[in-house]
Amino acid sequence: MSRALTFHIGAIIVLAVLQFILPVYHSGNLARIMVLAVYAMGYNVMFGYTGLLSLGHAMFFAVGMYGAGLSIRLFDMAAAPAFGIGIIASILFSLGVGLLALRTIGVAFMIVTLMFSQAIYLLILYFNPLTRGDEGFVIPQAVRQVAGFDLSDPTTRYFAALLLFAIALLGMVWLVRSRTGRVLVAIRENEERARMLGYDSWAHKLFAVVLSGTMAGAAGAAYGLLFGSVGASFAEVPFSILPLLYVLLGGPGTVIGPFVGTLFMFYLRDISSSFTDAHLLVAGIVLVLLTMYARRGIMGVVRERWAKWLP
Amino acid sequence: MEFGPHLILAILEGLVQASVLTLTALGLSLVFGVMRVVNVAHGEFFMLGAVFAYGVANSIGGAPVVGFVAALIVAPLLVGVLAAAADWLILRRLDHDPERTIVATIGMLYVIQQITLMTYGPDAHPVTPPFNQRIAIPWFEFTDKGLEFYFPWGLSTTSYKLFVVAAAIVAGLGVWLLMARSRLGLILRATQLDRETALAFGIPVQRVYALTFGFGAALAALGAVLVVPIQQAHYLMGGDPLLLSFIVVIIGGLGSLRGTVLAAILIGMSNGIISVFFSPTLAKILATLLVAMVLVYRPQGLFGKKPA
Amino acid sequence: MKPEKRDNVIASRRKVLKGMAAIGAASTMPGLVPFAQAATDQPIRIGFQVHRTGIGAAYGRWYERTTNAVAKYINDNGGINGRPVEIIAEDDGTDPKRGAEVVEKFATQHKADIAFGTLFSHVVIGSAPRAGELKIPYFVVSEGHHVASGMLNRWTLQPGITDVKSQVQAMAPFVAANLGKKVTMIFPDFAFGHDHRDYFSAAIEKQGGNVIAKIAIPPTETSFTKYFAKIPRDTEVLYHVMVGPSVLTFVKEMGEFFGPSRPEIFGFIDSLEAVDLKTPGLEFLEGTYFWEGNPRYAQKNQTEYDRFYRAAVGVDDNGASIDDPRDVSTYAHMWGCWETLNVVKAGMEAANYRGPGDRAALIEAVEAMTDMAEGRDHPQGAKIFNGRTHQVFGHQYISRVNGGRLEVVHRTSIEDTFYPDEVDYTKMSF
Amino acid sequence: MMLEVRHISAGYGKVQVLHDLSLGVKAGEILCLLGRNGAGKTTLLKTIMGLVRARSGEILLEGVPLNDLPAYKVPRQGVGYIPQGRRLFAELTVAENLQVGLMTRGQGDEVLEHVLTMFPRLRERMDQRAETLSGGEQQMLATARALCLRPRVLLLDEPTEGLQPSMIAMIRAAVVELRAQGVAIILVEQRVEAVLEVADRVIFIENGRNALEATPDDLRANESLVHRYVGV
Amino acid sequence: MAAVILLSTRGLSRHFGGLRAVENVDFDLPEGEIRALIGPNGAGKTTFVSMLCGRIPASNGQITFAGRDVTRMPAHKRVQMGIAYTFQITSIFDALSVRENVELSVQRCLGADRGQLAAASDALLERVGLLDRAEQVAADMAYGHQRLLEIAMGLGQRPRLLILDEPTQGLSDGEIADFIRLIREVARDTTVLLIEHNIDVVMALAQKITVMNFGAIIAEGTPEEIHANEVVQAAYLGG
Repeated sequence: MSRALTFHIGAIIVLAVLQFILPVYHSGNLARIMVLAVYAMGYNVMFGYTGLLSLGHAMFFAVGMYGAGLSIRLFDMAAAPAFGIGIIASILFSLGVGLLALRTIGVAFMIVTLMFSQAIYLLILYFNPLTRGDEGFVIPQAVRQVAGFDLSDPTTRYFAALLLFAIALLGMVWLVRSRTGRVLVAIRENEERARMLGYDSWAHKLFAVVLSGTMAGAAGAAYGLLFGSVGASFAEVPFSILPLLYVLLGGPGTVIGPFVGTLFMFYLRDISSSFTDAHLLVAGIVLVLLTMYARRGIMGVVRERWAKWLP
Repeated sequence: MEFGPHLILAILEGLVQASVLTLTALGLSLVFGVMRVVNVAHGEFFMLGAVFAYGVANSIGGAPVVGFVAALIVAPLLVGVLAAAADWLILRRLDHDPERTIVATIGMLYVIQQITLMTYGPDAHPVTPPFNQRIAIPWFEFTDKGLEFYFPWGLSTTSYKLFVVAAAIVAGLGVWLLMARSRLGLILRATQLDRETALAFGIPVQRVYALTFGFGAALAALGAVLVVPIQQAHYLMGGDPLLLSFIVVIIGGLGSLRGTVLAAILIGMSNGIISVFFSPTLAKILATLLVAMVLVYRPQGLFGKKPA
Repeated sequence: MKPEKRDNVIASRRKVLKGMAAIGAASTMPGLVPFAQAATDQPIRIGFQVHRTGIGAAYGRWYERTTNAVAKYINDNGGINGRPVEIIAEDDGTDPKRGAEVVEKFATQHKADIAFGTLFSHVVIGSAPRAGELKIPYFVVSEGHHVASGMLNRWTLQPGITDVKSQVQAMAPFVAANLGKKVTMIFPDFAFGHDHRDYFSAAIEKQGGNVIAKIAIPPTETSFTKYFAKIPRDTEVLYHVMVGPSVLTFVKEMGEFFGPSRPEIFGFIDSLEAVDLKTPGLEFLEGTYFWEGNPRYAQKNQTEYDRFYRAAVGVDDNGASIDDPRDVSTYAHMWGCWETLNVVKAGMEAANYRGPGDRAALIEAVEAMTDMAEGRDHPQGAKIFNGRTHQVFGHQYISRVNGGRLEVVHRTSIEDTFYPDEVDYTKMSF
Repeated sequence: MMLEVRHISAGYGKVQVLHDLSLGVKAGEILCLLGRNGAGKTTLLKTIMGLVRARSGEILLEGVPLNDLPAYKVPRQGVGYIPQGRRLFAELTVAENLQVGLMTRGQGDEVLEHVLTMFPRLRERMDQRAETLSGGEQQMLATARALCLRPRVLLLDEPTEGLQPSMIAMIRAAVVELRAQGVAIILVEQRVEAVLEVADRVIFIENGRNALEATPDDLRANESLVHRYVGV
Repeated sequence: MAAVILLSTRGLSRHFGGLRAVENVDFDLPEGEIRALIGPNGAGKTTFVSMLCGRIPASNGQITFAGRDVTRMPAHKRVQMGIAYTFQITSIFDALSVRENVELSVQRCLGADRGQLAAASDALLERVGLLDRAEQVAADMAYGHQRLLEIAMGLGQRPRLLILDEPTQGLSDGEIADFIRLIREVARDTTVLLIEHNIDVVMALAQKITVMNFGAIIAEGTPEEIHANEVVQAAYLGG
């Protein structure tokens, strides 16, 4: 087993053990952080590995969340198939977005994703008889059961979040070492060159968008099922900025970085909120400083200085 | 309301919106054109303009017109200086790299918004308009006696709204004169066309950038000062102008001032007119999707010319 | 007379601030507050979910002021079961995501006894599931119909403020009888507005009237004249309700639109909450009507309780802050915080509440409540609580603008606000 | 020496293009730089202009260091630059392009007049956009624009590239006239023959280093030199 | 063997706005040959080979490779068919190590088996003399070494046709000698199309030379024929 694999499996084991050690408040937070980290990891597939900067990732999260939530609300589905519908919806939707948005590059790509995301947000508001618009809706506790496990139970929830997180994390370790993962990095570094090495850069970028969108959608569906509420605020522009912030802070193009970034930002806000309301000020300053002085993020620096083997 | 007066009213309202939007979008367009960067904090500079206008008008007191005129001068100036400083301290150090600039300006957006909340507070505050007479507009109908004029219910505007339109036209002309006729305009255009050659001819490009960034922000602030007597200054008011300016700049063709003005009028007017016929939320959805599709299929904008 | 009163209030306000700061340490400062007979001297910890930032911030500021005032009031009167009340405020950013996190934080980190105070309905809906799972009583002050609709859970209650459905339906008889039967409605295009649309349409039809146009305005809209143009010519009554930072623009443009010839206008004070009626451009409102949850202006027949409550929160006879007469309060809503905490106090005392272990008993005690008498604890008026739906019902006020002040012209009966139960939370398990 | 380059090293990012390169040019002298593509000639001119930062070494204009100045101040000292590919402000008119040159050192209309007498064709095209000019006219404009700042030193980067012979002759005449006026000129060229006609001295550059200095007569006498360093 | 035509173009043209960068070019390249393409700056050489490998689409005309019409085929498919291209301006993956660069070029043929990849890349690096720099970040290397890496990446694709755009630019004399040796070796099983300014290199390698000027082919022949050709001399010296 390689060092990289050992490290990431170790991280998952540590997280599993933490559930039994941490006070309930922090293990609750950690469950949330793991789900959000899957969202950020998905973002990292596009931004960190493939070099595609999206400003509208909340749309994927929301499609997953509403895909699952509406199946329950409108069609009385059970949690597991609803989760499946959320994922299928994310795959189809990200495929559509990819096919259109990838016709553009750079700043235009950023704005196209932003606009699509805004359209999704407005659609949720527009179809308020179905979605209950801005208020959103509750997924009743009774429905949130999978194979006899009650997802609203803190321990079950923690391990459900951990399961999703572990799949995503190990999947990423596998991906970045695979042929495809290396081509994604090649596209980020020099798309023209990658194309002239015979790689279909369009297909690879489309794959990155679909994978990224699906991971975000899975995170969204899981979030709804684990925490019981579905709302339009998950489709708003600021929620698209979060994964960017998480990934930039944690280290773009590193597997564990998005988790580290999510953890840091979450606690930065949580701790700062006890003495100031200005957590957005903190987030803003962090964003500016990161772009100015630390483009590699925390794990990027760790990799550069101490652990070159980190994927 | 009958169709005719309704349309006239929608057009009048659209004009006011288009006027403010033109100024705001011109600022964004100028910054994009000259510097090739997208300023996501543009809406916050708009908001700052409104908040400063409230601050100035409020601290001066006296007749509303005095406070308003002072705000008209001071607020854009202050905002411009702030923005130029932000460019100098932050964006310059990023080499104005387009993608990093976007991320940094997102950060600036949060910082500005939060500081405003902490100092100015969460409430919306109005600025008293210097004058505000209601002007009823007559309409006609054909009766047995021939053409007759009457004043339909609700068909009106106010003197201040007309002033906003006039002021925006004057300011727009001013920007055009500045760009087309002045030395400074020449410097801006030369920098826009070829940054390196401009540098080789003694143009201090970094300072020009700071100036442009400041000027762009000041234009947004000017739009905001004009609009606060109609709307109020509120710390979250920057979102819509940003999104609309984005739409306008993209439809008009990135960096093209003429396209920007055309698109601002189109979007401002249609915003008023479409909502006569459709659900306004639906209209917004369509507008957003239109922008995305324009970028996908016609990246040079509707009015932009095709790159060679 | 007045100046002295003012001085008093300022003095007491100072005491509030000092008191608030000191409450944590109150038990170690004997003599300051008489918490003599308490079984434990630990304070009752009230997690206060407050909109300090985001679109709800203007409301949140006044909710916080009222909450601090009621905490002082309770503490000055011996606390709850002899224990002082401590308010632990956390900003939720008017954001459902953060709202849920804040409730978790109250339950597991701050070890708060209850969570309390939320206004915006999407935050309530985002937070309530977590409150239910964490089994922490969640007292909301949001006037949304989501509690009584059965969407939430047994741990979520709204015992301090009447919900929108009640408010709206109670208005219809007055509107139909006094203003007209052909109504055009203007409302924000989101859930709150849709509640107005649906419940008022139904109620006015019962009165023989009808809604001839429903004009929805998208959230974040900043210019409104184009929507007014859709008001049909034969409208007898314009019914308006608007929220958000643009409310003043909304009302001003309404005035500019109608000019000298307006229909009857009936609005929810939400459209003018925290806005000074004397703002230039609002003169046209003279003679129009407003629903008020609690009359902003001290009325001629002001009750002793309202006088007391006003002074405690620091609001003058015009509904503005005593410190700054231009700072108009959200008077029609914020009293909900005052009354809710008093209900909590009554519930805790009835349940002989000692700590988190008695949370279910607290819920049951509140569910058992029915009549709440007008008094210092309930300055807005008497209430009837429905334990099955977790929703309280109370009097509603209709005021007319007269000389730039709102004068109450009608006070509905509590029965006017009743509607059939849609849920029975007491049948749900804890 | 009017302009002196001493032990300059420079490059882009992590790639170093110039290695310890030195040269000088006197007033009233034409110095030609020859070398293969990618040898570093254009980079050298850009480094003199401050557009590429020198990592070590000095650039002196009449003994005063230039390389500490921000790039925009270099032309203000009287260094004119005609970049490769002309780099006109395509959407500006001829007049505006010239105006940019005049602004650099605050020159007035008499300088413009003088420049226009050298290139009378431009006078007829003053309100035309630069991108609509023919190739030769564009090169005239690029030259005229640089002359508008009344340079003491003029840097020309492949001015005859893609031009027809009559135009080349005209550019050459202008360069010779400037030499007569005492301007120090550095000319980068590919066409050896063009070089031999006007150069006072020739320096070959190879891989960013000085390779050889020679006079035109040396080169005429020894064609293999040209062959070796230019590769034709 | 020389009779099999690997690549040919008919009427191939490319216009940029009004500029005719390449105009009506008919070109045949037999399998196994080393062909040099020379001509002054701006003659259209790079545009021409860019159309061959699909980096830019042709405005007009036809390209046939290994018997198939590839005119409309996307670049990556042509590369998969065996056309490898090395860029005129060094184009490598700056932030990756030298080995990763080469691995990317060989993994398309080999798949992602780590051991095989490493072996194949090391062999290639050995061949171009960069093995001792395998762990270095590509952008940190000297320009000459980057050019060699570029060539290694071209070879890593095991092409049938290797297009080299000014490969010796920036190389020292010693490196050029190594390069010539390398290409001779490669040419045993690969057809080579070489854009080159260094006449020594051209003379040393090319079996035939094609000369372009103003977007058209003005001469084609053996090195000796071209050396003697007055038209070519005129084009170069600009008479």
